[in-house]
Amino acid sequence: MLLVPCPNCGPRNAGDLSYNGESHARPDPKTCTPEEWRTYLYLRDNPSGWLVENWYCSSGCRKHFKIERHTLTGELRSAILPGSKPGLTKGETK
Amino acid sequence: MRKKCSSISGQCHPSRRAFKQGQPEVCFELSDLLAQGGLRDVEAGSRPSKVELVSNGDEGIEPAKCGQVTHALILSIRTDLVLLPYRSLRHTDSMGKNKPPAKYSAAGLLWKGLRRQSWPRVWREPEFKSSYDVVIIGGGVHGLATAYYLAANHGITDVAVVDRAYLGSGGSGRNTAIVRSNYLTPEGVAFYDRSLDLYNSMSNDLNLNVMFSERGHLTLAHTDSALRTMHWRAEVNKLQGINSSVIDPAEIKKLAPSLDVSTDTRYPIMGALYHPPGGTIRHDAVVWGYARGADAHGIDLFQQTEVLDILTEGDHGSGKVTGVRTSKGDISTPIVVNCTAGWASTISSMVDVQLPITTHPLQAAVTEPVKTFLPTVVVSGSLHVYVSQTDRGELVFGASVDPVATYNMSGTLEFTEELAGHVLELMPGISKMRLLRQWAGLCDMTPDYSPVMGPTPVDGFYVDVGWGTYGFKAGPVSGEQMAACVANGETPDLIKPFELSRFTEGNLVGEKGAAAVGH
Amino acid sequence: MSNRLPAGEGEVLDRTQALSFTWNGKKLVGFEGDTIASAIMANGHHVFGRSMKYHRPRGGLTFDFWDPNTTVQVDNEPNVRASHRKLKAGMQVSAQNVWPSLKYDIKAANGLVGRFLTAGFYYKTFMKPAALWPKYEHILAKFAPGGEVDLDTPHGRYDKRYAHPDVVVAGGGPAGLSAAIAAAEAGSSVMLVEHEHHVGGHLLWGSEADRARATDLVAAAAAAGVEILTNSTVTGRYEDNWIAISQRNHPGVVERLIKARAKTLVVAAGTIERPYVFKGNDLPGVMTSGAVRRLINLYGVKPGTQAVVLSANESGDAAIDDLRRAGVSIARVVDALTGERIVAANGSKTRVKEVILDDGAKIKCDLLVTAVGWTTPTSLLNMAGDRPVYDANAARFFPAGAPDNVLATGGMVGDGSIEDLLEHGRATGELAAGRAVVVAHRLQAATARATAVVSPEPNYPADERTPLDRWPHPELFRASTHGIVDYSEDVSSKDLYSAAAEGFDSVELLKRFTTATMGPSQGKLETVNTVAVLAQARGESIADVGTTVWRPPYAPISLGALAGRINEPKRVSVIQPWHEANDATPILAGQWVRPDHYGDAAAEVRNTRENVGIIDVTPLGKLDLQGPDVSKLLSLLYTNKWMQLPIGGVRYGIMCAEDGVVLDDGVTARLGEDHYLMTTTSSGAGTIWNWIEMWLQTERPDWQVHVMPVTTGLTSINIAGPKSRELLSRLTEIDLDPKAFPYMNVRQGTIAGVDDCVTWRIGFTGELSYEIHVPSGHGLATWERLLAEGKDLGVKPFGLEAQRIMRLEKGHFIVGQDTDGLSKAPVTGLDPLLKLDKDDWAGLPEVKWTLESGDHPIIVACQPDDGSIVPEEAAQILRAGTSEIVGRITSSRMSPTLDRSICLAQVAKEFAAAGTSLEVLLVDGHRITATVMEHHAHFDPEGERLRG
Amino acid sequence: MAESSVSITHLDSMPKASVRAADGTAASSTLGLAFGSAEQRGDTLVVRVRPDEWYLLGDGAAAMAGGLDLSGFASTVNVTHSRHAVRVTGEHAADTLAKLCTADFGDAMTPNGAAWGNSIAGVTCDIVRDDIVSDDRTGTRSYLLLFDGSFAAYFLGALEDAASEFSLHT
Repeated sequence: MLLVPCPNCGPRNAGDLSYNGESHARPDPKTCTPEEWRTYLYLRDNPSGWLVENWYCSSGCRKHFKIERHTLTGELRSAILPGSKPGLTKGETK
Repeated sequence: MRKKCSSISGQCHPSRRAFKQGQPEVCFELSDLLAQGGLRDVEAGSRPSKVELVSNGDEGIEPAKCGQVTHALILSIRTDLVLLPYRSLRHTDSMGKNKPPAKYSAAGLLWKGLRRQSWPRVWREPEFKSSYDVVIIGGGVHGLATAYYLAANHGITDVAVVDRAYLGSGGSGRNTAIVRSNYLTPEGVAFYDRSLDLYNSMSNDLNLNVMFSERGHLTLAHTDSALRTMHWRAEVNKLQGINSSVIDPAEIKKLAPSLDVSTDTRYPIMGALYHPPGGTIRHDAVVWGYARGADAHGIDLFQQTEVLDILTEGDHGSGKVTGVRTSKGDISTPIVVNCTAGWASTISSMVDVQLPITTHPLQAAVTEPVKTFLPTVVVSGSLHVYVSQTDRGELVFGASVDPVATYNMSGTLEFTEELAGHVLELMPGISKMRLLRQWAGLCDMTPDYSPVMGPTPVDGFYVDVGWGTYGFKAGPVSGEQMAACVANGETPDLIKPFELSRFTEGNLVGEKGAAAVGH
Repeated sequence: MSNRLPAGEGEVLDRTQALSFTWNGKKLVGFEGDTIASAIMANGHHVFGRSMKYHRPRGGLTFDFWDPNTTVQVDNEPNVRASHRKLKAGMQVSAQNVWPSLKYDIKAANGLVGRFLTAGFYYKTFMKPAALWPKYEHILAKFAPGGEVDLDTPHGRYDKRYAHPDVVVAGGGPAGLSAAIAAAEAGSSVMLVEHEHHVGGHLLWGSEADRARATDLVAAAAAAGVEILTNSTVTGRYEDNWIAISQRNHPGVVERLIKARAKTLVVAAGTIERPYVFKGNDLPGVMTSGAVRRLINLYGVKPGTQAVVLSANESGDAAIDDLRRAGVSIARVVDALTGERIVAANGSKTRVKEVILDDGAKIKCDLLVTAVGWTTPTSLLNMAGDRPVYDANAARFFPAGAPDNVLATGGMVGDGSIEDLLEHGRATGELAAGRAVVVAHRLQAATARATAVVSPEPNYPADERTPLDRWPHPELFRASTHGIVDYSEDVSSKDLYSAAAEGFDSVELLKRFTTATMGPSQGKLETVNTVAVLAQARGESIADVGTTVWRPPYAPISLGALAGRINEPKRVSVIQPWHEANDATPILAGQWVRPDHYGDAAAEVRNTRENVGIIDVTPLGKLDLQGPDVSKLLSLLYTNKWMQLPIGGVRYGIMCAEDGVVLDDGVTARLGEDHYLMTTTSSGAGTIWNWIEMWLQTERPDWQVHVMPVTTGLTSINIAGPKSRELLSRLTEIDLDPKAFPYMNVRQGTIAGVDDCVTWRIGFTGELSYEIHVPSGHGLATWERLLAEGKDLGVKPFGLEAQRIMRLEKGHFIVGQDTDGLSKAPVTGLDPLLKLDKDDWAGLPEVKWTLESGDHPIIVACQPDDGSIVPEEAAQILRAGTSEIVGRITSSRMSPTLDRSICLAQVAKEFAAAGTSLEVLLVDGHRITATVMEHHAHFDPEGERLRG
Repeated sequence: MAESSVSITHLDSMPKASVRAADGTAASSTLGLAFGSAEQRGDTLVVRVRPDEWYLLGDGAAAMAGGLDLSGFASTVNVTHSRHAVRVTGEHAADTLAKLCTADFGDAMTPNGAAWGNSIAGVTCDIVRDDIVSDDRTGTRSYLLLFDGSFAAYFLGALEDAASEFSLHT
């Protein structure tokens, strides 16, 4: 099982966290077009490579954070709490 | 291309077409045998004395005298002797430019065995050309079926199928080979039912036994809300003429005696959606059947050929396809069909088409073989498990997709743990069976549990992607419809609901309704 | 006839302990320490079963775990590996895959039919007529290999544990032992896992000096604190060195799964001796050199009387010595190193009889021993990403490309003397320990702990091990004849040739088409021979053909061990013991177990409508919200407005996901200036908590709101019915006067002597009702007080079913039942709650566009015109006279209050107007009509009762 | 502790308060501690269980919570009835938990005084290692587990089942 580096709790089994997938900026609901909103809702880059994604440390510190993960190799580059600078924690790499 | 085809797709039986096109048709009847009281009554050792078969070389077998009833020989795997009366053999010389494939039959098997001959290649190793009318990316069931039907139904044969590995190396060879049509929405039901029809006649259509086993399909309900969804599906199914109904635990026990239907379990079995036409099929055989069929029509199949880029002219995301760059060289083509799973987003991103897809592994596992005891396919949505037993005696398990998006197919321990726990909830008596092998395939999940099919904003770039966990079931009909879509230049009604544009238009397909209701 | 040798020095038998067992019903005796196979062999039996396809008799081939031919049924357990499983007294052992019996002669059939049953034959036949395939299939299924499952087998005790060792060593041969000792001496915590019953590997069946060395190594490992697990297998290596270990000898359990997060994995799996492919290679009496060495030295079994030995290496030479010592006469040594070869073996139905050499000589024998080389079982390394590379000089594959935290040692990586292997193992153990220190340091540094010491990271040790030699070995895969490549799948080299000729000429296609390597040993014996035969067939080198990747598990593991103890979390309220004592019928709702009813739901409804009823609604999700920005949060998540809710007020709201689909609903009360209590649906409690945290942390990090789930902390009891005010007034000082405490209000105070209770006046059932939330330590007492105090009022408990009936009578929809995964908020028909003039709320754009288009189904109440018919939930609503679906019944019940059937339905908008007649298709196929009602509420639409 | 290799005690009436406080608030600096650690203060065990949340456990919990300066962004909730507490103690306490929980119970990763959240037997728990130090200064392993009380019957059953291979005392 993948070890996910929670910036607070350290590397934890992925099964102890919740996965929230690819990050997308939310358009302004008052002004956006249907196409913009539905791009936000449905369309995904889904790269076979580096991906910035959201995790929630649901059984530990209960913080949402982002990690940068390579979707093919499983390699991790960084874990970031919202609002903090990138590169906070180096993940274990294979 | 936009060629119009005179035949209405799906109306013309492939074997009839084959006959018209001057290819040999071989069939043999076993009704005599049945009239004798079935296989069990055939006496061991009652071998006929006379065999009349003549080979025409590498092209398969040809009887000496067309139409003459010739008897018969033994085909046995052990002590049961099976008589195969061999009759009504007809042969017309092949005049077409495509060399027909070797005809597979029991008699052929006997002939080859007697002569100690080997079979010819199942498909050619074609020369790489620099130009094709259509290039299909992905040598799985979808890509190969699309190629086959382009040729068989529309006469379009200048087609290349390219695959980065070997044919059937992706989801086609990694799924758990379950077929069914008891979906929730009318559009889903109509679509998969056509697929089931094609599967039913496939062994004959493709002259390759795909071992379709119509063994019935049970979807268990463990909660009242799940039971409600089963009723919903059954009602929609029945209106579409699909054999599908909700049955109670006593009936379930009769169909699958290994299931624990007692009420004091953590996940009591409260009922099930029973779908008798559902079953299993030999997935590799489907791949090989379409590959062989496509090859016979002159379509070129390239394995170990990776697509590096798709060449276009005009603006990004809205231009026009001009060709494909592969690891074996460039191909110029006006039409590219993306029939991949696990690489759908990557391929589409080459022409800047963004898809509503995230890619997740779906894991499967198989046990050591034991004598058969599970006659039906059993699915439990709440417990995320489906199981069937192959004719070889192995239990084949699948689960729901892993929650974390990844292209890594290495598989997890947790999958096997959860699987075993849940299977033993359902069938407590099999704790001593052992897991032999686990593997994973990639599933392209869409927000509405339905595929993305048809044209895209890029002229000439078609997609047949987003197949989630149900791609194998849909292989034949997808190929048939995508072929029609490409050949006729307009999206057939059967796949109209699955166009990419539905996402920006907000017209999602209702399969999500069932998936999101209850647990 | 006994094959048992006199007691030998290295044997693992305790000859003082005789064990009786049966073999195919015949009573036999073995010794403590025997495997089942060695005991059967010692009793003079050579045939263990028949092959899968051709039903050829099969004898033991390797007499270790991977033996493809000695799989048996033991009592109710199928597929027991008789060459590995220790004999126990009383075992009933029988051969598998024999029909009608082990001795039945099917020579005619296999001779006659074999050539027709080429690989993949079934793809080419049985197509016509289609109707007959099921019959063929039925017959084919009778040939399924494997034993029989007894479906009444009780679920034995299996277990699991987690572990966090510094180093896991897979394989307890000399190199593995040496690595484990070195790592432990360097300070690592080490688990050494050995597949067989004893550590020591091939030293155990070696010379006296070898055995003495094994004893010393075991003592050193114990002294260094190595945790030694025998009869255990590392079955998998997953992401980030997540190691699965199947332990089969833990006391008290059948099998145990250990899940270890190893900082370094050392793979010392040794090598597996390869069988040789030639005509007759599957005759009983043909076996590997390792097989005879184990039989003679470990189990005191004489494998034959007259032997031919084909030897290409020291293992074959050692086998010759062993055979001589055991009194087996050596008819001929075929020295492969000098170019001598065998061509074929002939035999009777149960035994090899003669061997034909390439010079034409025919040598009589009853034992043919082959020592033709080694397969490197790189399975665990493959799982770590290793792709082995073939070395033609050494005639085997070697690992290549494993990650830094996976190290291989021993025979897997080269050859050498025992000293060489021990030295390589030692260096590997030290390297593993050194790397583990760094990994441990990183783990500690990344985990915030006050007490964690974070010093500078130690240097990551480089791999400076001296590689082992690779000794030259002749490439011996197949003789000039064809023979069996995959014993368990009955696939011959001829099958592989013809499959390749047909175009199945890549390893993967070949495997799939022929099923070679797909059987119970998963290619441990077969894969390399398969690749070699394919290379021959293609006229290429093995290196060009490549290899196949071994998938987990390394060895089969029982479903029981994978499942372990079955722990499925279950939640109950503190009142549950009372419910159980009072014959409540339970219903499972997610993780919660709740009372569905107490015998008669309709009576519970009537009593509640006439008198007063109480229901335990503890599972209702409850979130304590505090902070200055709670009202903003509520406005963002609910579709309606919240900025003006007064203290003491309660409001109902609907939440949507961003796609506008209804996510949850519930009421929220304002308890204080910055303090609210939110309720969610029972099943939505966890989702909504996460939903709120997601919004607060990622989208609105500047908002100040604290969320605390208090679902379990507050026992929730709804008191409903015309006499509910009277009942509650007997337990509280709170002013319940309708003017002081009107509908949709909340009060805090003491109830039944318990402080800090929250009471709100709401009405899901449509009755005057109070929902009290009591600190749950007092929940049961309060429930009992209510029943006792209200006896004269006729108070009775009611369950979920009665509540569902009453809410349906009132026309309240249930999220997930009356709505589904595509139901956007306008489907509820509650347009006044959808405030499009707010700046933002979750799902706003989609809801707005849906309302604008007007194109959506809608929930309506309807009543069948024949009130005695209750259409099933899920019954479809059709356009009259057609089969076009225009809606469906989402909820339906017989109303005890109205004494007629009532429903909620989702219908297309054109059918939503009051008075519309709907055509409903019942499950039995009949069509009935129903009429759309003006209000959602079938009962008291004006709400006089709940507002009273 | 020879007579008792592992014991499981359900502390169902232990008072518990949760304090949420943002960095820089008075409550935060009063309670202090590093995230992931615990400290006994008088009759109250103070646990910084999340970066912005403390548990106050024991008879003094209410008084301590009541005495906090909640100015700024800080709040308290009485969780006596929400969160149940179980103490697992003894030589095999860690072995018992290691059958049900992915955490590393070794001294390096979770020393005495460590506190963290983890799932145990499928139930989300907050775990505090507070070893019992007896007179002879021999620490006995002890873990305080806090979890949602609705799981109590199931959870205790799972714990006792796991402990049964050792010498269990309840």
